Amino acid sequence: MSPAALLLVTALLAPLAMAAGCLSRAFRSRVPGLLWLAPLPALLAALWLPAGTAVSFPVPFRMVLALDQPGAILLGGAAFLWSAAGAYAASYLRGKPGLTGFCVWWLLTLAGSLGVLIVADIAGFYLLFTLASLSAYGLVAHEQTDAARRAGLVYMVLALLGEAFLLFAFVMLAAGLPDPNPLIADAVAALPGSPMRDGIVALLMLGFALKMGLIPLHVWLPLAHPAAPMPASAVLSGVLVKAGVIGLVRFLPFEAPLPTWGAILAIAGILTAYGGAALGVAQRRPKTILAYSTVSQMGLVAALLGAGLAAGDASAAGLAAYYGLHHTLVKGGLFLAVGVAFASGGARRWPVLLLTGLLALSLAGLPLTSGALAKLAVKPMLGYGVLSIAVSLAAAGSTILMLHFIAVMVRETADNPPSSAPWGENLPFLIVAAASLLIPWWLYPTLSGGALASGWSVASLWKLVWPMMLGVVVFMATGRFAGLAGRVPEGDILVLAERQAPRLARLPAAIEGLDGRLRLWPVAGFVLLGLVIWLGGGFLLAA
Amino acid sequence: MTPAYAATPGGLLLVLAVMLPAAAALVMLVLGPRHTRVVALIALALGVVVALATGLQLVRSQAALIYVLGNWQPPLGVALRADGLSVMMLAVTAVVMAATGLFARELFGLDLATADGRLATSFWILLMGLWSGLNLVFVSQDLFNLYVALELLTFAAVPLVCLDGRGETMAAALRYLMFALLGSMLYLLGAGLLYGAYGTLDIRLIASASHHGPAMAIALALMIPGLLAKAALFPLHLWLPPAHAGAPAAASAVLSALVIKAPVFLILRLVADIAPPGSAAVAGQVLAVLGAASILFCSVMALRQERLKLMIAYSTVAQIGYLFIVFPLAGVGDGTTPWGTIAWTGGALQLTSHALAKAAMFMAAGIVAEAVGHDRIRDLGGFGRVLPLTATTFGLAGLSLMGIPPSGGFIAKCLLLTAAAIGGHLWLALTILAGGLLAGGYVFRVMDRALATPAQRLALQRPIPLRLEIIPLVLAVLAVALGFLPLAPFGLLQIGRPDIALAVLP
Amino acid sequence: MSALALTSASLFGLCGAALVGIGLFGIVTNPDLLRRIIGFNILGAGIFLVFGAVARRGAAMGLGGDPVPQAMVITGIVVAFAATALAVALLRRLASLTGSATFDAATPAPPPRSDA
Amino acid sequence: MSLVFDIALVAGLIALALHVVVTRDGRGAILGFIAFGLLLGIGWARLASVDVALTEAAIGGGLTGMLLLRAHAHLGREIAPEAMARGEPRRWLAPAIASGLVALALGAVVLAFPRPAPSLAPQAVAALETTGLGNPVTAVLLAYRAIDTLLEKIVLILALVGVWSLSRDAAWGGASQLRPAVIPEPLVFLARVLPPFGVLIAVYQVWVGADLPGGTFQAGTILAAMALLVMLAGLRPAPPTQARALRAMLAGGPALFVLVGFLGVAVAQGFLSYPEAIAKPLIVGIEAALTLSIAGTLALLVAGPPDKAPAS
Repeated sequence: MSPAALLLVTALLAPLAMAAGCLSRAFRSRVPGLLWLAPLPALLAALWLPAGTAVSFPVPFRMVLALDQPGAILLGGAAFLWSAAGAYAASYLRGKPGLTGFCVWWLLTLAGSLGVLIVADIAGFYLLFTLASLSAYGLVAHEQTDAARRAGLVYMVLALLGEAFLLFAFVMLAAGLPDPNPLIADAVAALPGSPMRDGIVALLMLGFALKMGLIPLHVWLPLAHPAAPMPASAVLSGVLVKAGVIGLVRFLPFEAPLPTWGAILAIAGILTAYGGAALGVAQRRPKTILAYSTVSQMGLVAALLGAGLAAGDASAAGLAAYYGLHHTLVKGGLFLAVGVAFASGGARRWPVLLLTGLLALSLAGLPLTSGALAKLAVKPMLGYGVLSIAVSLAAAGSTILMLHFIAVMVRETADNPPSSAPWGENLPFLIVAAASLLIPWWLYPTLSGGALASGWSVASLWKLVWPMMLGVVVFMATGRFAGLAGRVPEGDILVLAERQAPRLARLPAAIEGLDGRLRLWPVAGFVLLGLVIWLGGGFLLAA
Repeated sequence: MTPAYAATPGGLLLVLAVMLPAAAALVMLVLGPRHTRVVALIALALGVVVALATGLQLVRSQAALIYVLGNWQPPLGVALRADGLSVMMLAVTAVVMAATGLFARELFGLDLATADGRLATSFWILLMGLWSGLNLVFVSQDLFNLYVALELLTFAAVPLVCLDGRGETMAAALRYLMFALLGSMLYLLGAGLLYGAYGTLDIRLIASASHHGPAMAIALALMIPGLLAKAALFPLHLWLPPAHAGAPAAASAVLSALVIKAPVFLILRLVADIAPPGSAAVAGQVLAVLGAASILFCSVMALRQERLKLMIAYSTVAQIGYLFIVFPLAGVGDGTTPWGTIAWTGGALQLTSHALAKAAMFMAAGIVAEAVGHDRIRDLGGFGRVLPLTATTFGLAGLSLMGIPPSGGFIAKCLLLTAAAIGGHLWLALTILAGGLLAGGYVFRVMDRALATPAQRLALQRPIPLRLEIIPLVLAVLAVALGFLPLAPFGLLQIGRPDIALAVLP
Repeated sequence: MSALALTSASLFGLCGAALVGIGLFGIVTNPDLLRRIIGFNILGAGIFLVFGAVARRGAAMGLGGDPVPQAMVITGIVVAFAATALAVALLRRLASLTGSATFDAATPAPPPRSDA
Repeated sequence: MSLVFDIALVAGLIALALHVVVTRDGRGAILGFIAFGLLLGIGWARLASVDVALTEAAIGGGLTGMLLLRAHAHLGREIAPEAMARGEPRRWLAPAIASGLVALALGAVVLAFPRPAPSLAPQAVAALETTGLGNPVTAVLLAYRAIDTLLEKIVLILALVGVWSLSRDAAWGGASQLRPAVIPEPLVFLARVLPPFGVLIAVYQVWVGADLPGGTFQAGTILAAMALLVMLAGLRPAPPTQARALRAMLAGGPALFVLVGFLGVAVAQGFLSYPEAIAKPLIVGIEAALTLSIAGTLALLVAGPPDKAPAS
């Protein structure tokens, strides 16, 4: 096995090996301090390995790993955030109960979420996707509060639903091919000609949209992300939703345009971008606002991919990954920032809030930040029509949401006692923040195809600035949405659905009642005779 | 006339598979309680060797094993025959039996005062009876001989249900006995009609008959529901939940993992081997409808159970449903040979992985009940912290039931779904998916309790030795390891099948 | 002889069919468990009579009937007796333990007690 | 003439069965059932199946009747009258229609059986000489389909183990209490007089069973009835179930059967085949051992679970 292949395999196996190591008592006590090491092989792989590196596992493990450009971009960002958040977690959770369990779930989620970015065969993808989804439950429900338990339940139900969508889609994808476990690329190449094409695409979109949190499948996200401990929220919101992005990137046939499906995805994305922002400004907890911001941002990625699918433009994949990288680092940084800011007071508070504000506005596309680069890079893909304007307006929404977030942060931290977060938390936060501001510059030329200088033109800047100004004006004009905050419960439409729950709960109760009747002897005996007669009639008719 | 059966090398292994446990039961009866366990363990070891040898012989000869008892050719005599599917069933049975035996040895060993008592001694003898009956069901070719095999199963299984001697389990056992008897009677009646029409009860001889009258239709219409009653498929599952939930853990494991598979296996024989194509198609449709209803209905019921063992028992009824939706998926009755299809393989894998996972789960539940003193799911918060291995067992077995990769259950579900997608059976595909979701729900309910950190640590009523916890864990790991099998039809399952399929065709 | 034997065989076959119906009806509807057990025996008698009719129809070679189904009936009668004995023993134990002879009202068993 | 008799017999059987199923009187139903069993024995004789007729009369009427009567008395003692008299309305119409339909379908099939009827009688007779037997039913039971008989013996033993397992933990291994509180004089008289004849008849049955109707099951049933009579009359207590000799007797028949079966692998043509020269002695020997086992098993099945603690 070549060194490159070995590194790729290590990227997947290292966290799993660490999780297995937790069986040993001696290792268990040291594992929290080592969490930051687990994603490093993946980070190295993302940095050093050329796109196209591939490795097949020996029989009976059917799995093929391969690195390509979008995968490498997302892998690098994700591994970086995992590492920083791991270091943060070691400090944040020190001495709290259930730490070992948390570490095991952390490592398993890590392995799954990174593996999904580099796996190339369908069964392997489903395996790692499932690993990430199910293990993340341990992170969501870790706090064991009522809210965490409810979030965990909702998360689990919807995650399993998403799994079901995907499983059926994958099975139909693979059904027409000779190899029972084809490479994703081969299966997708055959997709446009498949008789079950529309069903497959619909199920794929449903499954991955659930993971990305597109409205109305987003209900779990604003519950689950804030419920987790701070570092876990960072990776859930920063990395795990990208499993949906990479899913769409890998499984949608960008080579062959599907205008209808592209349009559907784009519209769903735009609506999500607006909806996420609108619902977010009605929230008052910083983590929940960030979660809604994730919903909104994933809507933009979906719109981008939808545009690419409609046009049959394969470069959408790389651009979506680039936008995803930006979001990974910024959103991860913001969640860490919330933790650090809550622990900072006095003189330490303002530098932290300033950096937080910068990150927040980067998400809205503040010039010179990664957000600006990301938005500039994707502009050509969106064209210059309605979609482009719609996305720009979404940036206005982001601005409003982020201003709301900053305002809430300032208010919430106002009474902090003068203190400072430990360096174990400050340092990861600073590193992520710095990386989020710097790394996108480095990748911009390869992805956008244009030189960095093209981003400096007045026209480009104007494109970025007018939505932000619009957002600022609206924010000012409506008085900071003071009246709105708290109006919409976390999980919005889920709460409405839950009000209908008693009605829904009647079905299982009815089933239980029916079961009780069926299990009465005279009824069961009669049913048996009925079956005899039914089958006898059927056989006689068939003969 | 050339004889229908020619004995093959290794055919005597089939006799051994049936007679060894039966002989062991006799020896136990004579030697008395003090030696029962030793005899049982020796028989278990020998039985596993026989199953292994049978498998090797089958693979080596690539043909079905045949034995003609007393050298009396059917129709006058009785023949034993083991094709790929039978051998797979023999092997699964041996594995689960061996694990159950070891588990029971440890479980009964917890309490030295009762290790040689009524419960343990009866358990061992009945277990041997069960094993003999199961093996006979899988290899016999004669419908009346199969009736005797079914009765062996019933008479061994019913007392197992009420071994703990409480009134509720007596009621459960009585209900089980009566419904199972009703099933056997219908089966026997059908067999009588077949004899009247064909003058033989040999499966192959009946299958090779060219003309089928109304006797065949009515006989099948009696036998299949009769067997369904024994398999506890919805809506005939009245007896199963209390019976399997009330039995001692080791007994529940065998009952749920193996015993209800025997009638399913016979239904398969009837529908796929004997029934004329038209009837087979009708039966396939009806069975699939019932199977799908079973999956959905009983999964919801499992979700609503308060007690762990009842939940697992309802899950058994739900999982049995998957075996019945195989019929239309494999194209039984539409004139093609189903043996090579992925649905067929998926069904076999579902059967195997469910047997392993369910046995592991019942044993795990037994450990929990033994350790905590109850099995109310609500009050089990944090059992994962005091019984980490058992919680792991439960989780791994749960993966297989839910069909989450990597596990045998996942591959089975994948194959069935693929068959449904290719065959255009959308409603079956949706049922499979919904069943997986609901299974996720009830497994999750328990795992949530296992992982919980209650304020007060769960109190153990008695220490649980590691050896006890290891056995179900091994079974659960096996169920997961099945997930590494290739996603393709097994060659093994086709051994000895095509000739019968041809005989059925006009 | 043969025509008469056939008629007689059919007659007992029909009697068997009727007994099967009566037995099934008793089993399904009778709430008294002991009576239900009797129903099983009537069902069994009907089934065996069908076998007997089949055997009688197969009379040949100087035999009054086909010996194979006759042998099956003997085996079946013994098994049916064993079933009756087991059912009766269970019923008696159930009555001693719970003071009632019914199982439909019984709710699922409460959790087993390891100390019992 | 004989057809008229048959019709009357069938009508009687159906009427009795209906009475047994619908009557409200529990004890009356059992007595009706015993009468039904005896009548059925005559029916079997009319079907030219003397072997079955003997078995049916002995087991179907006799032993089952005894079992049911004892159970009825026991339930009467254990169950409060108000628990018995639950006057729930019984839904009977739909089950009646369903049962009727099943019976009709069965009747139609019985009438539509193919002619000429398929029969194994010629083959059974043709193969008789290799077994040295004269009674084809015995040949089926102990040679052609010996596996059924052997496993059915295992079924009986499992049933017995199951019945024993229903005892209280303390009584396990002990003996059943069969002796009623008051023993009627005639019963004692019968118990003194009948057993020698019973044993004689049983031995005769086994002996002739090889060639004439009769055989191990019938003989076993008669022996079981004699043993029960003796125990019921209080002349002898039931043996403790843990007694080694008793268990050896119960397991002896099938064990010998299995041994001879495997002997066939070595010296004849496989499992459960007999060397032609000594086939008949082997079969009669197995029958003798089986008769004892069956007698013991049936008697103990009627006796029920042990309820006296074992002596040791």
